[in-house]
Amino acid sequence: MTPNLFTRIGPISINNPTILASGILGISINVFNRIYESGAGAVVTKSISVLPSDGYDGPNMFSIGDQGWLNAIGLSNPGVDNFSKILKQNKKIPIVVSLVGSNEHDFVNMIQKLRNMQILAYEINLSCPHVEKVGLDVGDDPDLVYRIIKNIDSITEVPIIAKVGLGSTNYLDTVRAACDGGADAITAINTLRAMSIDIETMRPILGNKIGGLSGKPIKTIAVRCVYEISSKYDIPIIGCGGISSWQDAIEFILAGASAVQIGSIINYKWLKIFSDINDGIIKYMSKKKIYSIGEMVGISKRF
Amino acid sequence: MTPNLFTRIGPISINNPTILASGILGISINVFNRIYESGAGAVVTKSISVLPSDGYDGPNMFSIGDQGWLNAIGLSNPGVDNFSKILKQNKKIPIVVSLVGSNEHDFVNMIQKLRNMQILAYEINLSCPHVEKVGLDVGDDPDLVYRIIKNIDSITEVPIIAKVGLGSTNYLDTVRAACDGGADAITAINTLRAMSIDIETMRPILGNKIGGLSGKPIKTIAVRCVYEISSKYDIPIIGCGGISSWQDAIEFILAGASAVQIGSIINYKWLKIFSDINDGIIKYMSKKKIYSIGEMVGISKRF
Amino acid sequence: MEFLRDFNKPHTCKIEYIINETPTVRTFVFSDTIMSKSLPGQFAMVWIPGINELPMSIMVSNEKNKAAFTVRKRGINSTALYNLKPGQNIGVRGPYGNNFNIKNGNILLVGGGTGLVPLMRLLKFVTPSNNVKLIIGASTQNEVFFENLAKILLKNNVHDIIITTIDGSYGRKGLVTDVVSELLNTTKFNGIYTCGPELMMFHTIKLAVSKKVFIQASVERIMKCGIGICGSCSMNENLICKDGTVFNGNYLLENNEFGFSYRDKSGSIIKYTSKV
Amino acid sequence: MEFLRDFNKPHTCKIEYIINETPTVRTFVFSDTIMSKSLPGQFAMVWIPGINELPMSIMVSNEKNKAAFTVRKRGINSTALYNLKPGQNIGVRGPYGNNFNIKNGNILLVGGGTGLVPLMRLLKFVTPSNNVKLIIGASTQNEVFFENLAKILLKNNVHDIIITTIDGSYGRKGLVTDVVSELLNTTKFNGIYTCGPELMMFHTIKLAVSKKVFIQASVERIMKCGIGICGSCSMNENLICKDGTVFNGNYLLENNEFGFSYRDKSGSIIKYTSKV
Ligand SMILES: Cc1cc2nc3c(=O)[nH]c(=O)nc-3n(C[C@H](O)[C@H](O)[C@H](O)COP(=O)(O)OP(=O)(O)OC[C@H]3O[C@@H](n4cnc5c(N)ncnc54)[C@H](O)[C@@H]3O)c2cc1C
Ligand SMILES: Cc1cc2nc3c(=O)[nH]c(=O)nc-3n(C[C@H](O)[C@H](O)[C@H](O)COP(=O)(O)OP(=O)(O)OC[C@H]3O[C@@H](n4cnc5c(N)ncnc54)[C@H](O)[C@@H]3O)c2cc1C
Ligand SMILES: Cc1cc2nc3c(=O)[nH]c(=O)nc-3n(C[C@H](O)[C@H](O)[C@H](O)COP(=O)(O)O)c2cc1C
Ligand SMILES: Cc1cc2nc3c(=O)[nH]c(=O)nc-3n(C[C@H](O)[C@H](O)[C@H](O)COP(=O)(O)O)c2cc1C
Ligand code: FES
Ligand code: FES
Repeated sequence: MTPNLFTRIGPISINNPTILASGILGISINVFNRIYESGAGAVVTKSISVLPSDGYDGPNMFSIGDQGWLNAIGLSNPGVDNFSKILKQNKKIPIVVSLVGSNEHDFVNMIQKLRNMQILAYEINLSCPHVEKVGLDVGDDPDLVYRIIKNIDSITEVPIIAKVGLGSTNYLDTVRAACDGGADAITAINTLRAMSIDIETMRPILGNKIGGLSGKPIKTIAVRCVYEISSKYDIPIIGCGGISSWQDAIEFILAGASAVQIGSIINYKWLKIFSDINDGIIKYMSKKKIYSIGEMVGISKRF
Repeated sequence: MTPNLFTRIGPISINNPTILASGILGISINVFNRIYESGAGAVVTKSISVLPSDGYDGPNMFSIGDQGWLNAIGLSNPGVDNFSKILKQNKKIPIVVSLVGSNEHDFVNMIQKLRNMQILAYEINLSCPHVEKVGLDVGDDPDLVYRIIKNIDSITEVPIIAKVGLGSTNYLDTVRAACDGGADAITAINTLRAMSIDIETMRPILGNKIGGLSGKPIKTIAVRCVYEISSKYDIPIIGCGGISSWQDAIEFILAGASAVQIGSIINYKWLKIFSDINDGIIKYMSKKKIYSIGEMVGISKRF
Repeated sequence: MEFLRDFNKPHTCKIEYIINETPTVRTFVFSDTIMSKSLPGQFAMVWIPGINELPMSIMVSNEKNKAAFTVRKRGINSTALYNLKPGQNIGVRGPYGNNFNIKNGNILLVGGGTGLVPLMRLLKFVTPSNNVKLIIGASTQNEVFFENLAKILLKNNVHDIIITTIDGSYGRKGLVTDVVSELLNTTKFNGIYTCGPELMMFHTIKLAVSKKVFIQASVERIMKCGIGICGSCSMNENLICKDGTVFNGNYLLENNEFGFSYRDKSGSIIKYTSKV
Repeated sequence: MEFLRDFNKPHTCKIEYIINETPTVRTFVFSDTIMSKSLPGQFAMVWIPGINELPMSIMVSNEKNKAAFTVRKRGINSTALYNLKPGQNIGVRGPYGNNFNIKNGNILLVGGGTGLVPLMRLLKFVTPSNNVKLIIGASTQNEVFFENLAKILLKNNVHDIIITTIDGSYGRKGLVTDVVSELLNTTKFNGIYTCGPELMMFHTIKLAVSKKVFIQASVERIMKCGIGICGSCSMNENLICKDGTVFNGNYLLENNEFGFSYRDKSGSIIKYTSKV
């Protein structure tokens, strides 16, 4: 028997557990294809909203050192109508469409416009930490989360992933609301609210002043969330946050993730990161005599 | 005019804005003295509880790289009775006594035992993220926070600092409850709940599995919290989290902090960090023609 | 400790002096060892505090350890940059992107407007054995700039500087592509380098490729991160900030977005309206 | 890539083999280049997965790139370590702490129990010109260990190994300090190095200091972090993990905690009950 990278995230099956995270390089179908050919098991689109949005003024993203990043792109995206034209071209790529909105109507509206397209799953962004009335502002309201997921579930057969982050309520309540509403999986976590001030000009650097922290600095927090969710609820999890190597990917899987999303590290390691992680996982599995990703998921909880 | 490091945190005055953070080296009066002589403006003790506590089994602390640390000491401390004997020896050091407890009675009880000692302020730990029924479990309950601070305020003239962190409610509500209860200042933030799993043994590394993330990785989150608190409330703030240089200290001051606490970086830079930061601040002030710390506090909010 | 600087974090620099190039174009000079060493075609992300951050080609300075940006005022952001005074701060991160591959022998540079900036840096890297022809395109006489600078930079080279203006008020009347077309018939070029309005580049490339001449163009797209993360600069499968900005002409001609469409700030695809 | 390892994060190693030293003491050998190069007096934090983490002096191994820990079973933690089998994992971080300053000429080593561990590593660092006397203290015959190892490590040195047991079942009857006292009268030592029970060290130091002989001791305190952060190892103004574990004897005698009190896991001060 040889180890196999195939993984199942509830109803979603992919050939390997590395997924491009939302908002990373994610608006062009040709870029998605390139990333898929580089080895990603699936790709998630930039979060799409009902109307197009230009996002915030810059600086939109910069490094804080040690492979940590701040960003406040402001959910710029072409809007669902333009995006559906892009998506129509998809033939073969396992694309997860990330959606962002303020209430159940926004999501229902968008999903109706995306009918009959080649979509692996929807990822509902309940966690962008720096745009008002969407993202975390929604995630922080478990009742609203329940209504949104329930409504989406009632109009589509496409699997639903709820993406959670750390906001101003207990994110585990958001997870529960999503589960109750019918979510098929959870992605954890999004960026964490953060800021930097330039001491020379004495100003906040990001155009939006406050943004989201991603990359290495958030890894141990993200691992903790995956572990907590998988200890408390019986729902498949996609780990995300600061993954930069195959070792990190394994750590998330041992914590309880069935797959992982890769974001900011792409700046350093570029698209090779997907095959690097997959190769590393295979070697680890061989050494440990583990033959499927499923066997590894959540092993650390035994101890 | 020459720049001056003196700073006022509400009713608390100290000669320079660098303070030893709670839980760092903080149980021996002779160690406090050494840190004070190394240049700290004040020191905060390890959080003291009603009864002595051995804390958790190890590993209690380790590095996650890039000057980030996980710890789960478990609030080990000699208890208020033993600690009051240690504290009695204090003659000249500006000591802030950190207290941890589950309800108003615990705090009142401890403060009664610490009467007539040389204490600069009490810091109420509402934010340790990995011990049950104290710390964040208290901080996450704004009504309880209000009662605790109110009760303490009614029995002592010593200034009260509430130390907040990011838990499972909106920490800004905790700040408001502390302000309403009569707190004189806020320390923000404590460590963030996090974990690491060793992929070789497949086990969580910390004895307590989950612990607190400190050091560089949390800096941008802490700056954000200081900025948010100072934008929303009119209460002096002590910034804490990932400060490792004078530039970092300035960043917190520009965000709204009147002083800063120094924790994990002591492992790398040892006790020289206090005078290093103070020297750097003085040079910066000279260059910018700023003569008092007070002038700098919160400048970034103008933009 | 400049070498320890984080290339990906805005580094604050003071504007030292300003050169008025035309009524709408100014050059801002600042000291920065790292930027001063950037290669032709590379760009920086320039933070205009309180306003926005814009990608800018890194302009040469004739002083050591200095670099510059040459800015045309267009929208509010570039206008805010244009209006900065000496002593004010900008933040720079980078340099980013790849660079032109300068061939030996006869080379032709074709630039329009601020697209001339990377070509001026390229002139700093030519060797005395390069025979250089430079075409500067502008709409009208007082929008022509860098002519003198180019002369100085080319003082050790056999060279020819050709100006074209659309209204004929200075140099030749017409488009740069008219000149390119003629030159391609008379001279055998070892390399052509172009930067400027996309349709100008597109046309120039078509001319060069039809003659099988090596040509590179520096492509512009909306850039929000500059570091291959946000995707705002995507053009088909390419991320201009990471794969570019410099591409070979024949590769660009195979691309069904270059010359035809670009993405606005929301990422929506916008077709170029002018005819090519 | 071992050199890139984070010294402050537990690094997993497999126990390769185990040596039974006495009925309650075992040595666990593992491969680790970094630990194998540690200096005498340095310690590691040893993670016993699922149990706890303990400070342990780093024991020598006679094989290259290997190191060891020599453990006496005491409480549940050390007993769990004692009971590990070959092939099982431990995590190690470090090495931490300063080291003995080995003088030339006549040196005396005074060790009790697992306090002998840093002294065995010290023997690896003596030069052939060192004339070495080693006193091994134990309660009874079958608690004596490292005698043969010491002989091997000292094969190139003029040396003398003296065993004392409290019950007189092996070697001399009595305490190590009796021997120290005698030797100080007959021999002029250039340096004395001691590690073992605190009161044994305290007494030895008093003897040496009264004769103005250079002496160093390696001090033990509860250690939770090992890296100068948690404060659990404080002894007056010192943090043993960071300022020590090795201190000069005269410095220790000025300290009103050394030899008199220590802190338990809660940080409460506990007085030593035995008389010195
Ligand atoms: C790699 C790169 C290098 C660049 N180098 C330079 C440089 O050296 N100097 C410089 O001045 N600019 C340069 N730019 C363009 C610059 O980044 C801005 O796009 C430009 O300054 C307009 O910004 P704005 O926000 O003020 O205008 P916007 O508000 O974006 O637009 C205002 C008006 O200007 C038009 N406009 C915007 N961008 C362009 C453009 N590139 N060409 C023609 N019209 C445009 C818009 O269509 C609109 O009508 C570069 C861009 C890239 C991607
Ligand atoms: C720098 C340093 C180096 C050390 N090196 C070694 C070593 O090489 N080998 C080794 O076996 N231990 C060594 N120790 C001691 C070790 O870390 C543990 O303290 C010891 O193994 C007991 O741990 P426990 O948790 O099992 O016992 P505990 O549960 O802490 O205690 C159980 C019983 O043992 C007694 N006890 C605990 N520690 C000691 C001690 N140090 N001396 C005498 N009695 C004690 C307690 O008083 C108690 O009665 C070292 C300690 C330090 C600080
Ligand atoms: C520039 C940028 C844009 C992002 N945009 C989105 C988005 O539109 N929707 C979303 O759910 N997450 C978005 N994220 C969050 C990422 O998907 C991911 O959750 C986060 O960056 C943590 O992963 P990382 O540390 O691997 O980057 C964005 C992150 C970055 C850095
Ligand atoms: C080992 C350790 C122990 C700590 N113990 C306490 C404590 O007892 N009480 C408390 O309020 N904070 C405690 N903290 C949190 C610190 O005071 C500080 O808020 C945190 O470490 C962030 O600062 P830093 O990044 O500079 O370390 C502890 C932190 C560490 C690393
Ligand atoms: S500008 Fe963000 S990917 Fe190119
Ligand atoms: S063991 Fe933590 S300070 Fe020494």
